[in-house]
Amino acid sequence: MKRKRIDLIAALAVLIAAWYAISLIWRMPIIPSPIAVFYKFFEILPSKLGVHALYSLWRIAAGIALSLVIGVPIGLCMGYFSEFGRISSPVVYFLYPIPKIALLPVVMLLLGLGEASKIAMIVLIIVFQIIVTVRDAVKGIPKEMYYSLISLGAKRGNIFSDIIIPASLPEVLTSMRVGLGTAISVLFFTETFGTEYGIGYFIMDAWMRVNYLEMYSGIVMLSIIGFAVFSAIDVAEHILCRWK
Amino acid sequence: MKRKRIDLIAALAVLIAAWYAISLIWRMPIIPSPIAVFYKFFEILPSKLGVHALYSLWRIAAGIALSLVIGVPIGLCMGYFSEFGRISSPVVYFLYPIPKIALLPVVMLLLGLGEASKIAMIVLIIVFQIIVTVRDAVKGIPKEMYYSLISLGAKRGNIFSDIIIPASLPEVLTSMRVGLGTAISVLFFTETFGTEYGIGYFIMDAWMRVNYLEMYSGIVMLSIIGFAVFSAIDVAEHILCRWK
Amino acid sequence: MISVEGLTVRYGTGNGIVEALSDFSIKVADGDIIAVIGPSGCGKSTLLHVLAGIIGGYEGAVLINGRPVNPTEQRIGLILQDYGLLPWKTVYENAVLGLKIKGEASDKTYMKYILDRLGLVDMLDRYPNQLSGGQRQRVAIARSFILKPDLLLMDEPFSALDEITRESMQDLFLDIWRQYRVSTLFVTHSIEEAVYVGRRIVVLTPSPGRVKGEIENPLFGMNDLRLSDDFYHMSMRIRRMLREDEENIDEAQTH
Amino acid sequence: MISVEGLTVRYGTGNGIVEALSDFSIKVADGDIIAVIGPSGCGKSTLLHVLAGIIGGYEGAVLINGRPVNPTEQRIGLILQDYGLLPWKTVYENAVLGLKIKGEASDKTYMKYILDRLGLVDMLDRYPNQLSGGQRQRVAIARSFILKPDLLLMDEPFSALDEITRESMQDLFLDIWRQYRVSTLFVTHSIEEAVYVGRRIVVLTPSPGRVKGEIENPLFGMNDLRLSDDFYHMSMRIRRMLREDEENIDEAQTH
Amino acid sequence: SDGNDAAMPLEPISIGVLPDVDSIPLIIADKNGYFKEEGVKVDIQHFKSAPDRDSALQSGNIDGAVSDILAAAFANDGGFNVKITSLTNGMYKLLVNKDKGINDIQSLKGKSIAISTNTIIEYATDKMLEEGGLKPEDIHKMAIPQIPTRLEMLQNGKVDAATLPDPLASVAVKDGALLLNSTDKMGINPGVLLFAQDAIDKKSASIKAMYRAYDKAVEYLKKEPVSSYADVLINDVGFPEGIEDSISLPAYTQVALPSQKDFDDVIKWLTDKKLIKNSYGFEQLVDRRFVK
Ligand SMILES: Nc1ncnc2c1ncn2[C@@H]1O[C@H](COP(=O)(O)OP(=O)(O)OP(=O)(O)O)[C@@H](O)[C@H]1O
Ligand SMILES: Nc1ncnc2c1ncn2[C@@H]1O[C@H](COP(=O)(O)OP(=O)(O)OP(=O)(O)O)[C@@H](O)[C@H]1O
Ligand SMILES: [Mg+2]
Ligand SMILES: [Mg+2]
Repeated sequence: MKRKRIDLIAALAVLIAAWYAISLIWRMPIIPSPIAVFYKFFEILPSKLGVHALYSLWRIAAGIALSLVIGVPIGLCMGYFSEFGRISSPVVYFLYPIPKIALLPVVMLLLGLGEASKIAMIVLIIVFQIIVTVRDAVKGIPKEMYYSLISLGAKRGNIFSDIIIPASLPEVLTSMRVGLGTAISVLFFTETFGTEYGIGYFIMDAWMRVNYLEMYSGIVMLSIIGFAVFSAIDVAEHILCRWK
Repeated sequence: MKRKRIDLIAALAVLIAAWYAISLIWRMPIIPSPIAVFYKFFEILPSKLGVHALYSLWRIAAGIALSLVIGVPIGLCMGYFSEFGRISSPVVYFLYPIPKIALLPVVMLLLGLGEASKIAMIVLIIVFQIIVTVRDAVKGIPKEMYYSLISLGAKRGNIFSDIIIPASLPEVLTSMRVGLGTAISVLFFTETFGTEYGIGYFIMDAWMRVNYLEMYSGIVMLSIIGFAVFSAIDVAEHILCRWK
Repeated sequence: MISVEGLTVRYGTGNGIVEALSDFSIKVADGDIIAVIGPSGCGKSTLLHVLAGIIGGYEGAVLINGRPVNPTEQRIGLILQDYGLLPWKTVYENAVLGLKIKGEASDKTYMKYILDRLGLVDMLDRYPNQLSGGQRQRVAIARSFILKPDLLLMDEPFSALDEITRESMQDLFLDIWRQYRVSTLFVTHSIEEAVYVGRRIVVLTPSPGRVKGEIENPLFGMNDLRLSDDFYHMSMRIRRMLREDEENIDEAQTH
Repeated sequence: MISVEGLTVRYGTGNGIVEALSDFSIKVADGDIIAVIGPSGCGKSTLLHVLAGIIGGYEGAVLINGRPVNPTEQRIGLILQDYGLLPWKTVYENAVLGLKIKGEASDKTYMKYILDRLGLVDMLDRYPNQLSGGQRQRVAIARSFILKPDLLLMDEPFSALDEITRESMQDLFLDIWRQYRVSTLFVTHSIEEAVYVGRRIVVLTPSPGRVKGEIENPLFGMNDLRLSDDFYHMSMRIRRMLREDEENIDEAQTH
Repeated sequence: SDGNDAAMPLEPISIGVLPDVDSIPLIIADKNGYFKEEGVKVDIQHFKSAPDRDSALQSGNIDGAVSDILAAAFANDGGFNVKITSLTNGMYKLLVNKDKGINDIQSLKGKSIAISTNTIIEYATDKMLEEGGLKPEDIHKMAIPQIPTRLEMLQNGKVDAATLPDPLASVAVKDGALLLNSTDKMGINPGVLLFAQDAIDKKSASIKAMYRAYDKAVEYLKKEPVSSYADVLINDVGFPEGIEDSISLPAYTQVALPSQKDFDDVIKWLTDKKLIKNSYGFEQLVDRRFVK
């Protein structure tokens, strides 16, 4: 715990020092100094940034949760049932590269301008990342792992709950980490419509207004949110994969 | 091989049928019928789409290749050297959530409006996905795997080449698959400036012109590109992971 | 009653096909114990995998009580050569896995008795990667015994145990067998063990495995085997069977 | 000369610490073979792991030729209990791994000789998951022999082999030892094997392992051991050593 | 023009444009070779969105841009020294979905309107609402920054109204949307050409030459029918095909400064909404040297 805190402080120090150095070298409003940004950050945190952050956090959480609920079972089945995997892999290979941004109008027509379509956009993008990662994880389970359960005449339910899920849990968590980063990027084209709340909106708006201090404050906020969720996933891994 | 072709045809049939059904139900220009789109697709394929596709393919390939060159070694080291991993993980956790779109001005400042900044944007986004996936893969190698090499007094080079790299190769390929999908999304905000070529540009341009047939032709093209690269990765896996 | 008739099993490798069992036939009467002994790589594990329903693609007829192999119907206790423990389950969870899968409550007294006799009671909360080799093997034994199977398939079940522990395990096995009369195929590398626990002993040829010979074993369950002359003769007979082929093969290779 | 003085090794588990070896001391003269025998879980593998440089955090002094354990300087041939093969390397690649790591060209004749005596020549292109248990173990043996090590650490190296193969492996080992006089720690579960291959035999107590007794073995390398009276007495002596503790512990547990 | 120009080749300049009507004179000047005639190389950089264009300007990749007074004020407020050098002719149209039964601004009360917030679109919307007697609070504003998406939402009735620039405004009208008002009808015109101060200082001769070509293009646009340059609109500006029949282009004017009133209105709007910290006077942001 204590060592973790030291690592964290070291990491922060390195990051901020690097940023500061760059800002000194370039001396342009595009790259403001971290000091000015942190000043701004704390100035607007209670009045604005906090609310925006909560909105984004809720959308990210809902998006990831829904993607897991949809993607993990599909990925598990694609990895385990080789027939199903063989037929559905090409479907995923065709659908995943479809640029979801281009589908934004369709999603908005179907789900309106509210929360539903924002979360749907997050899901549309990261669900494929989860499917692919989980599928590959299940495919990587050595076949010997199944022998005990086969010889016990285990039903599919048990094969999933006792082998496939625990064996692929680390990769599910990896896919959550990757998905988190992606979900945050997605905020930039989902929080710009139909809302005036969310860090995505906040940053885009600040950018439009050429207010780089506010824009960077928003970026710092996202960075903190991301770090917090990543750390939470690490803790979850620690608890869930005790056997490692 | 033959079975693969049947799966592919089945997948295509399902996808096109679903699309057709939706287009019939909605009957809106924003969801054109697949027949009209394919007609358009083949009409513009030789004259326009082909060239755009080649540009995008090159950017995707360069972006992924560069990301692998940067991300895989970092991920491997973060997974293997626990000290380094502990210190650099928070750095990744802070940097990964930073919305790379918002860094566009900085990237433009450093690299201009040409190819360099387009590829840099792709790298900036997917390199973190690769780092995280590869790091987690290396962390997941059971410690017993190292025993033989330790007892042989293997140097780090051998531990990497004989254990860490082959053991994490499947996950590197997974991260390439995930990165591919992401790289394609990134095209939409990198191919919209400083170029008049690329599928990202083509789709955006068609969209701005409200030319949904062309827009969907571009989406189909991306889908095909994606499928082709995914299949190439599958073939690579087959060759590289023969032992599985 | 287990009947294996003309079983042939092949594995595909990158460059060619390996025949692991070739026209192999064997019968196990209800409540019998067959010790299977044969050179390394002759197909013993393959045979057990077929009987446990793990390998599906084979030639020949494999019937358990006149019906094809089906682990959901039959109650098969399998001790795998590499133990087959699930790394994310504790010793306890691994030991009771059979009952969990069958959806049955555990007979607590019996379970405790088994875990105790196997010396596992102190480590029920540990994970397999925190055990020694022999301890892992004992967990696998515990799992198959706690299941109270109808058919016990043991693949070198005591190979990782020291001689003293091994002997007490053999006795435990025979105790259980006497009580429940479970039909058993017992793969072993030790001739002594085969003679001690096998009511019949089947000797296999080197790869691809066929039945080389079958011996009714009058010495089954006899204590202090080593001291008896009968054991010496029996053991010599088995060794001769095992060796013959080796020499044949050696010759075949040289000529 | 290997000297282990007051070695104590502990493992941390989720709930508590396991002491695997406790104040353990042993000396191996250059070119000697020590057979290590002890109950399952007593710390034999742990000892080998310490000597091979795998386990670093221990108490006590462990010196090889007066210097601390360092596998880059020392040439250690280790046969792991679970074989330690790399799944992505073929049999051949696994067998010559030691030489590859040491950056040396292989002595082709010697390598061929070893692979031939181990019966692996027909499967050099296969991957470990396409082998039987005994075949895997033989690959591990091949690797350590081909390395021509200064120090050989064998953890139940023949446990997965049938008796005939095992005997020819024992002879192969002794042949090699006679030629190269490699200092060896030979962990085994078989008393007969310990007596056959061990110039000295060290018996360990149950967990946590300590030295229970050390026996100079006049029967080392003697053929047809079983027929000799001396073997019977020796074997009884070892069994008694092994059992004593068990009984003590049993008593300790009951009282 | 001064004699220096002939002696020394002019430095090239680059200008960022969006696919809108404001940019047409520049693109026509390029297509018809007017820049070449004036001896200046003008690199027209096409962007698909305002943030891209602004980023390119702020990172020094382009010298100037077809933009608006708001962007000029924002940039200066954010520490970027850019100057307005002339107005451009554009228009923003307030449209309603044909099925909503809305025929005038007043009946928009309580309805939803799609805009992009804190932009010239919102400014134009507020102005048009104000003229119709509504306050900004009377109407439900929905942010939809992407113009084609805004169009789609309008046409499918997901919003009641929308403010759109051309050419998509014309597409909407063609597909049945009703035009309630537009900035050109109201005589407001906040579109401008702006340049980085750096470019103004170093490349003023080039900018002057560019403006001469611009005037030629305006002449051309005034006398030619749309059909004679429709292909340029479609191929080079990025207008939808078949638009030539329905589009109404603004009345392009020779190089001129934006009106003081437009300027002050915009600044007031921005300061009222607290979108900028400083208030700017006309002279602070406008460079008069390129307009005769
Ligand atoms: N990673 C670990 N964590 C916790 N305890 C462990 C771990 N590895 C081994 N142990 C314990 O340490 C003791 C010694 O283990 P070790 O593997 O050295 O035994 P061994 O003598 O080789 O036994 P066997 O003959 O069964 O292989 C055992 O009681 C075992 O349970
Ligand atoms: N997956 C596989 N692919 C190819 N060949 C295999 C595979 N599994 C086993 N074999 C081969 O089949 C033969 C029989 O293997 P099996 O594991 O049944 O032998 P075994 O009698 O159990 O040997 P051991 O006593 O060494 O465990 C061996 O020659 C082995 O090399
Ligand atoms: Mg076997
Ligand atoms: Mg051990």
